[in-house]
Amino acid sequence: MFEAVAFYLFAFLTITMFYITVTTQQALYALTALAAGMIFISAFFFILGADFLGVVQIIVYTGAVMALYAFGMMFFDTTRDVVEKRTSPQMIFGMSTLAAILVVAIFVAPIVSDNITAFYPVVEGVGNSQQIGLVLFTKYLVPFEVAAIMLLVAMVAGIVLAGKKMDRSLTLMDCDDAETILQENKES
Amino acid sequence: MEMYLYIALFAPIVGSLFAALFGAQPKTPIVGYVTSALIFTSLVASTVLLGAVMDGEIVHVELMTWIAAGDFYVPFGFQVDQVTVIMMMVVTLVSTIVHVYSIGYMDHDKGYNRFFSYLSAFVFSMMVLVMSDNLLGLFIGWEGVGVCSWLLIGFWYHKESATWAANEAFIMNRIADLAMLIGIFLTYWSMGSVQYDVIFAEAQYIDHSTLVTIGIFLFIGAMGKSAQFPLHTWLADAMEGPTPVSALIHAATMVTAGVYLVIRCAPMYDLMPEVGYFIASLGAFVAMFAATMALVNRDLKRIIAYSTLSQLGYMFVAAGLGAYWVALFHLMAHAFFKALLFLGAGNVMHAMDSELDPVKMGGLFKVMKVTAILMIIASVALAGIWPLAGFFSKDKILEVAFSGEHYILWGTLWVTAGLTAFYSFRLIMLTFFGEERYKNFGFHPHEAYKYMLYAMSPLAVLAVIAGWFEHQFVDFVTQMLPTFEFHTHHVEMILILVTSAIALGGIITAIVMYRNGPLSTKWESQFAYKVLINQYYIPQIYEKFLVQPYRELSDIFWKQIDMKIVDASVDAIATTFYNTGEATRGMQSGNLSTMLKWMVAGLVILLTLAVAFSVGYIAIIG
Amino acid sequence: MLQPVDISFESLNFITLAPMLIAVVGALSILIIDLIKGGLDKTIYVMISLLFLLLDLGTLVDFAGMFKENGTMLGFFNVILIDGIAILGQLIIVVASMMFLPLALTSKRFHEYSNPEFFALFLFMVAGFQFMVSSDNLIMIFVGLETASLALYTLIAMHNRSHSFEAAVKYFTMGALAAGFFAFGSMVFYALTGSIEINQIAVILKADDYANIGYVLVGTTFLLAAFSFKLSLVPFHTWTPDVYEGSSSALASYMAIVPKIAAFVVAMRLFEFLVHSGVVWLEVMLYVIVVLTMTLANVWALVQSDVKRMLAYSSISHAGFVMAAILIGTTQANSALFLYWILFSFTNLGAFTMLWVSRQKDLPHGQNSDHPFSKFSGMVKTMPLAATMMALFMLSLAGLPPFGVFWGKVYMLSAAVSAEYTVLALIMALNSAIAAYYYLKIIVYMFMKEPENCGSVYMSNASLPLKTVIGFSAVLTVFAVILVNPLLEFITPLVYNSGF
Amino acid sequence: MEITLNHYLVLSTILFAIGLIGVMRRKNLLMLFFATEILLNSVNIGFAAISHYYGDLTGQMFAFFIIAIAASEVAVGLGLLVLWYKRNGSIDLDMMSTMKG
Amino acid sequence: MLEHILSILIFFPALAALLGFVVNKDSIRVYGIAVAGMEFVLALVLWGAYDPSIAGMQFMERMDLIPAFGISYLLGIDGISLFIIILAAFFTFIGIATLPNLKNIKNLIITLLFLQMTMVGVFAALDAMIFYVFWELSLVPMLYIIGAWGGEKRIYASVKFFLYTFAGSLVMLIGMLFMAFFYFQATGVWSFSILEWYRLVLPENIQLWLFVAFFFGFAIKVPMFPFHTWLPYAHGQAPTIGSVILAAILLKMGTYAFVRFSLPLFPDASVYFMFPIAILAIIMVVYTAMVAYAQKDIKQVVAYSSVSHMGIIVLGTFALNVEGISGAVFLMIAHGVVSGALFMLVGVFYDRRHTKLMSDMGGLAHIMPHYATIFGIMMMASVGLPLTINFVGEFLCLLGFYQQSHIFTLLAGTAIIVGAIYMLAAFKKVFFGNVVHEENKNLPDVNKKELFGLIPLVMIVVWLGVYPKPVLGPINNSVESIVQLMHDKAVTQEAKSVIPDLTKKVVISETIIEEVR
Repeated sequence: MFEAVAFYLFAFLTITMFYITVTTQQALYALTALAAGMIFISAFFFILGADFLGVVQIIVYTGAVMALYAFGMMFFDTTRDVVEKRTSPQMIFGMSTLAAILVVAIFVAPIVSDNITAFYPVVEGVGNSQQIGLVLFTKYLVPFEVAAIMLLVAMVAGIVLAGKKMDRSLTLMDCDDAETILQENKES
Repeated sequence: MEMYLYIALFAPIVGSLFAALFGAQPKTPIVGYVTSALIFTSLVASTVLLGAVMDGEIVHVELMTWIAAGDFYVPFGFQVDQVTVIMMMVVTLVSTIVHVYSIGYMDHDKGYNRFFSYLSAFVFSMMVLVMSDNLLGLFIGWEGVGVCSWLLIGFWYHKESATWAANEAFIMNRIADLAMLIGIFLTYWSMGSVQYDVIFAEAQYIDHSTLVTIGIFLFIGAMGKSAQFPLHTWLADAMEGPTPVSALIHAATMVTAGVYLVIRCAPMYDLMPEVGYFIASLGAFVAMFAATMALVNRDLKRIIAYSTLSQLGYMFVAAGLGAYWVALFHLMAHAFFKALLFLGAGNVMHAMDSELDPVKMGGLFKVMKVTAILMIIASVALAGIWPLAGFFSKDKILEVAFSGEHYILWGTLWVTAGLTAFYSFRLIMLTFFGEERYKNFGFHPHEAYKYMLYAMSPLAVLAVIAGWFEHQFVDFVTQMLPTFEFHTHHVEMILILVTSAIALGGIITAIVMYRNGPLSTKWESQFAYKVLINQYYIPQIYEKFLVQPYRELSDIFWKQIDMKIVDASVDAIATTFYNTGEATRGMQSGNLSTMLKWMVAGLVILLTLAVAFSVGYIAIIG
Repeated sequence: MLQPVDISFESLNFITLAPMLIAVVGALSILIIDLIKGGLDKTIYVMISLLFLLLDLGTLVDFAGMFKENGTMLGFFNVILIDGIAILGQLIIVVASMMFLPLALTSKRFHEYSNPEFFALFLFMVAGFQFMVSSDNLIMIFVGLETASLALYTLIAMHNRSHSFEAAVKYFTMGALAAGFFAFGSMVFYALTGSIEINQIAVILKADDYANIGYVLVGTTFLLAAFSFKLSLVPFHTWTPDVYEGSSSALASYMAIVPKIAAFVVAMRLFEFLVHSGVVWLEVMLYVIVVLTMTLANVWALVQSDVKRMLAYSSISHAGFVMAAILIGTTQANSALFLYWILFSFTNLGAFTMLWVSRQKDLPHGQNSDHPFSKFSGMVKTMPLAATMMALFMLSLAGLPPFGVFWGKVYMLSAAVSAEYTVLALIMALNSAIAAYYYLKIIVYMFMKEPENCGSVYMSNASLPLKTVIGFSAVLTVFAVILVNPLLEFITPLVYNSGF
Repeated sequence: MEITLNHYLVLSTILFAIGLIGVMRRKNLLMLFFATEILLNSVNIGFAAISHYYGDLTGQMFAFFIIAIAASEVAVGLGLLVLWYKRNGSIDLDMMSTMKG
Repeated sequence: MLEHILSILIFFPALAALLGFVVNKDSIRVYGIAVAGMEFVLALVLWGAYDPSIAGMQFMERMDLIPAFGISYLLGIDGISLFIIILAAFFTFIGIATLPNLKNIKNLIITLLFLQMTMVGVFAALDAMIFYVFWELSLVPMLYIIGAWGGEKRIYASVKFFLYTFAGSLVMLIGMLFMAFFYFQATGVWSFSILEWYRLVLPENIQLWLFVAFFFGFAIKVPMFPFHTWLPYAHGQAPTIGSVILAAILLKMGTYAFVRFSLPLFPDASVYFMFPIAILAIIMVVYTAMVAYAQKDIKQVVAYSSVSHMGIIVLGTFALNVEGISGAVFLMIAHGVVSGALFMLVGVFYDRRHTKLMSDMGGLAHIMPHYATIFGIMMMASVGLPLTINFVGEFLCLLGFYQQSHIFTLLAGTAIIVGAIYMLAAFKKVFFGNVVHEENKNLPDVNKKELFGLIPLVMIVVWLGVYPKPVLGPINNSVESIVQLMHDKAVTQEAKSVIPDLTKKVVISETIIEEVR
């Protein structure tokens, strides 16, 4: 019973929050709603016993991602109302609703299968993080490392793209200017 | 003897090629002499061959393979037998005379060399036609004479009418040639060969209906060459060519090729009398039909051309009724007097600056005595007055018709004989006698060169005496051709008298009617006159219902169907693709929002189909 | 309590990871070199990258040999799966990457090549793609894909002009949406089978006899949408022309080959068993998508006025053509896919490099895009050899024998014919005819019109390495017929032994 | 009233649909990125739920990697945005259609 | 050398073309003439070495190219292809020799040499894929020739030409792949060798489909009605040399392919489609002849006349007996010579006055008598005068088809009438009458260079018209073996009865014939 109440409550909250996120005119509202939605999602994770995931969700999303977005918002000066040209909202909502209805129509049916076995079963009595750690560093070691590389890529990319070097484009300069710039870079 | 055969055959082409060497140059007198000499050589060789054949030797040679594919095999084979040698004699003799005559006639023409080249080429083609030992070889000559005729009719190619007539002649002949080809095809596929000896031997064993079909198709071929109705219009128009050409090609030789074909295929036509009767009927009809057109015409050469047409009709009557030797006999006699008549007309034209309307002449007898006499001889011969050549041959044809109890044919021919005499002497009277009307038009006629007249004289002699050798002729050719049983001995004299009477009657009527020059123009408004002068409106009908529709249809085919339907539909496919591209490139608006919407739309479409499918699937599987 | 984990080092099959690691190490070393000594010339980075890729290639070739003996190799708890198509995929990725690198050595300066990060990211990207193709684990595929994609977005943007930013943002945003699709699709399959390994999924689905058809289809739909985006199939293709136009020609040529082959390999793993499972829907959908992609892309290419954009649409069309192989699903078809892509890559490289060497920094007055058709007017009169080369590549792309792409096309059509997809084969063939029109268009401009500029513009960016690349591509394109047999003999067993 | 896996899947779907609305509707790029976060998060719920109901950790792993991917995407995406903004002074995506056709 | 003479014939011009890039612009003409001349001599050597008594393939060469897919470099010629190869070499030679002064002549000559490679390749190839390669490759040089040296609408014309034929041959390619697949099914190995395919007996329904697929490729190339509309444009816009080669050689690829592929591979389908194709052929003959009559441009007349004559060739091919097919093959040569010559003749006037409209001509016989004479001879050959080359072919075609259908032959036979109509009408407009245009009054007659090209053609026209045996003999031998093969392979009773049995001659059919399941 508790589970049901919690589910519906958080479901309602998440849906509302996310709905606000995608509809509000205020960027700040959107950001706040998104952050709230993320937190409510982490609640689901806790309900579902994925404690580690819940923590990560709060830290990464509500902490890091939101901070990044907040920074971005300040940078882009979008704290004021965002004026967006509306183009056929009916179509947008229609399509999304249709997609949702279609998928829901399928998803209301229970999955019938005798063949589902847990390949990495949850072991009772062991902490979630511990189990995750074990799987992560055995089975998913390689993806984990690749994810590390991915984050490195993202970091390098972020630095390169937002960095100062991109301010002056060698592509658009004629050759002489480009050489000078390169010279300067070399000296610095 | 083979050598003589080759000489007879190839001498003309050598002459032609020799002349062609000088083709583009102005007059080179030697060309005329050389070609004439070579044709004469051919004549001599033919005479030698005649002697050989008279001795009973049939010369047959095979020069080389021509076409061999699958089972089809045709060589260049030549054969000189009784019929051939008669034809060769006629052809080479008339050609020689015409060549010599042309040296004078074409004297001032800048196409002198070209003319002789064409003329000799024609003789060669004609020789191939008559000498070939198979149908396809005959077809070579057949087409060859067609081309030479085209070249010669259109000799004065700056004249629109001449080129038009040339093309008309060629195309009309082609129509008939198609039928002839079909006949040849059928011959091959039913008898396995196109060699005369094979097919004549085989003919009696094959299906009769097939044989009849072959006969009809070959005869249609003959109709074209011999200008039988309804393919006759080209002959009158062909008079646009130089007169020697008319004499040689359109009177003496080429046009008789059709008759020759029927005579040559006598063994086949003998097996199908129904076709023969059709040939005879058509011949009789054309004889009458052409003669009526000749009655009123006001063009010297056209009158003679219609007369030729009419006489060809006679020949076909004979050939169709199985009297092949009679047909051949008339062919020969006709060649002599008709060539003579044409050459005479040529002299008149020469004298009158190419004027052809006899109404504008009159009284020329005074200035052109020899020509006039020659032409009168020819006309008398044509009219069939004893003892000239025409009498013997024509009379025999009437006899043949009567003997076969084809009284309608006989009657037609009998009337035609009168008409023939009438228009011949109408021509003579208008041209040579009566008032000297030419003075009103400022002409200064003069007699032709002497040697032209000398050249014509052998023809005159032959026109007179040819008929006297009837018996020898019969004996000679019936060695090969079937003899004809006459059943008319009891009425023979009566027939002769009746025929001669109407001929004489025609002559006298003409003389009386035209003794004072042309008739008054009053009757020109009469219906009969209009029909006749307009050649029964047949050229107009052809123009209106064949030529024009063809032209218009061609235009429609090109502009409406080819361009607007066939081509446009191809282009339409291309433009459809292109336009689809133009119309839908807006999908790529460059706006990110739109792009994302497209992605979601794609997803939704896929989902819809997926769900629809799974619902359907579950409904079916349960 | 958890059991202690006991893993022998051998069971990890470390070797399976070697090629990707080499690339990663290469990338890292470039970053480190840059740290130690900045301002080095681009040539050194090009060469370092080349060397590492060469090493990478060497390992792969070694692999190919090992594979012939051992068959499929698993490594790292079965996350890494090296089978024939993985090897082929990696080989194509690495070789195409190696051919891309010399294109950095232009005579003019372009922004990206002056940054060592470019090369590092490039190598990371290669590693990402390599990871992507050599696994049947959806997580691994996803992570590899994202690594590569994120790097690629950056590489596009690093060209550093307005168009390239626009291209990168568009690509990125749509990529994020596609990532969502991928994740959702994976989730559905996970829900269905409790596994995220494709082989496992296949086994379980088969055991269930596809009882939850609705779930299967929804999952397939999402994955199909995600891969359609990567493979630029209609209607998920909209990014392609813009991104190609925005990025440098060199990178465009790269994008036309490498990300797609990686996606093809994964698509082959994913959809092949579904197509063969008797799920008619997928077959029909793929059929429709393939036909639409080929035809519409061609139709749009017809109306383009910029050569590069035209080539972008043409590459969409080619992708659609090749996608047919996955629909057909026979060994021959799958071999044809690789053969086609290998042969296509040479020609494609040549064509884009021709554009690359004629890239001007300042557009002349009245010219709106980098490579409008009119730029090539009368090229044969000013630069006959270059024009001939360009014509050669175009004819090859059009599928004219005996040039490279033709053989791929023939083999693919033959596969279609042999699997009795007659109508599909006809549509494929006729699409080649439509395509010929726009390829001819540039030939028409080059050979049949009068020149509008002096010829120097066509070589404004040329350098020896670029010319070498062009010459190399041209030679391979012309003499492709010699390559076909060795390639087929190499590809077919690999594909066959991988079970495709 | 038991909460089954289907409930979670439906919830996940609804959230995904909301994310789609955002993706299609937003013209401000930053806010568009929010929507993509929603997409990925909705999937995470699904994974966690499946993981829970099947007693299998794989789902959680997937969710974990999705979070990592989402984070990386934010970094790159913001980097691109910064670049675009510096050049154009706007992050309205309607401004961004210089290439089309 | 003789073992590889076909390869030499194919690749010598291509190699020479590559080297030609180096040759100086001013010397390129002589270089071109020399190369084409050598090629022609080589072709004559080929003829000399050819043994006319053997019906099968000679000078076979084989090299595996893609054994995994059954593609090999397989060459060989028989009587059917031999003469077209010689003709190709000959026309390239005189074509280059008589080239007028055009811009960019270097490119033109190099292109022509490449074209020569493809032409020889098509007729020498015995592997379907190699055949296809050359077949398609031949489009490219022609595209360039029309597009770069053509008239006003040259680009439209050249692209249309290319795309149309390209589209058609792609359908043919599908057919080839099917054929290879059936061969694979029957034998377990891939092969594209035509000779191997000959051994395959296919069920009738499969034959029908494959026949249709091949038909598209061939019919567009021929071009058969209603796929012919690219031709008038191509001819109308192409420079003289382009038209000459297009008409003389390239069109023959289509009809040659019918003989090489369609007939022996699908005998039952050939019988099945005989009458539909005959109807198309008759439409081609009559309809296009009428369209030709309506033309105002002399070159279009000749172009449409080509279509008309190709109709006869198609008809002869589908006579399915030795007479018809031999005639068709012979007519290919004949039409090549004659239409090539006619296009050259049109070019002669065009070079002088830069117009092809007949209204701009008239009375030319006065000014250019030699020109008129040669034109006249060629025209007469074109209308099928006996003792000219065309007659032999046309006669045999019609003769052959007469066995199959009387009425159709009669209809097709109208070719000799309608052909005469448009040709004579055109000749009259061009040469007869008085000279009405002042500009025409001082035109020079054909010069030596042009005569160099035209005189040999006239000689061939007459020589082969009078004595076709040297050419017809080998053709006949090879055709007989094909017909016998068709008879042996035919599945249905109907086909067996339609295709004659020539068991007196021992042919390829000795080899094992395998059944497809």
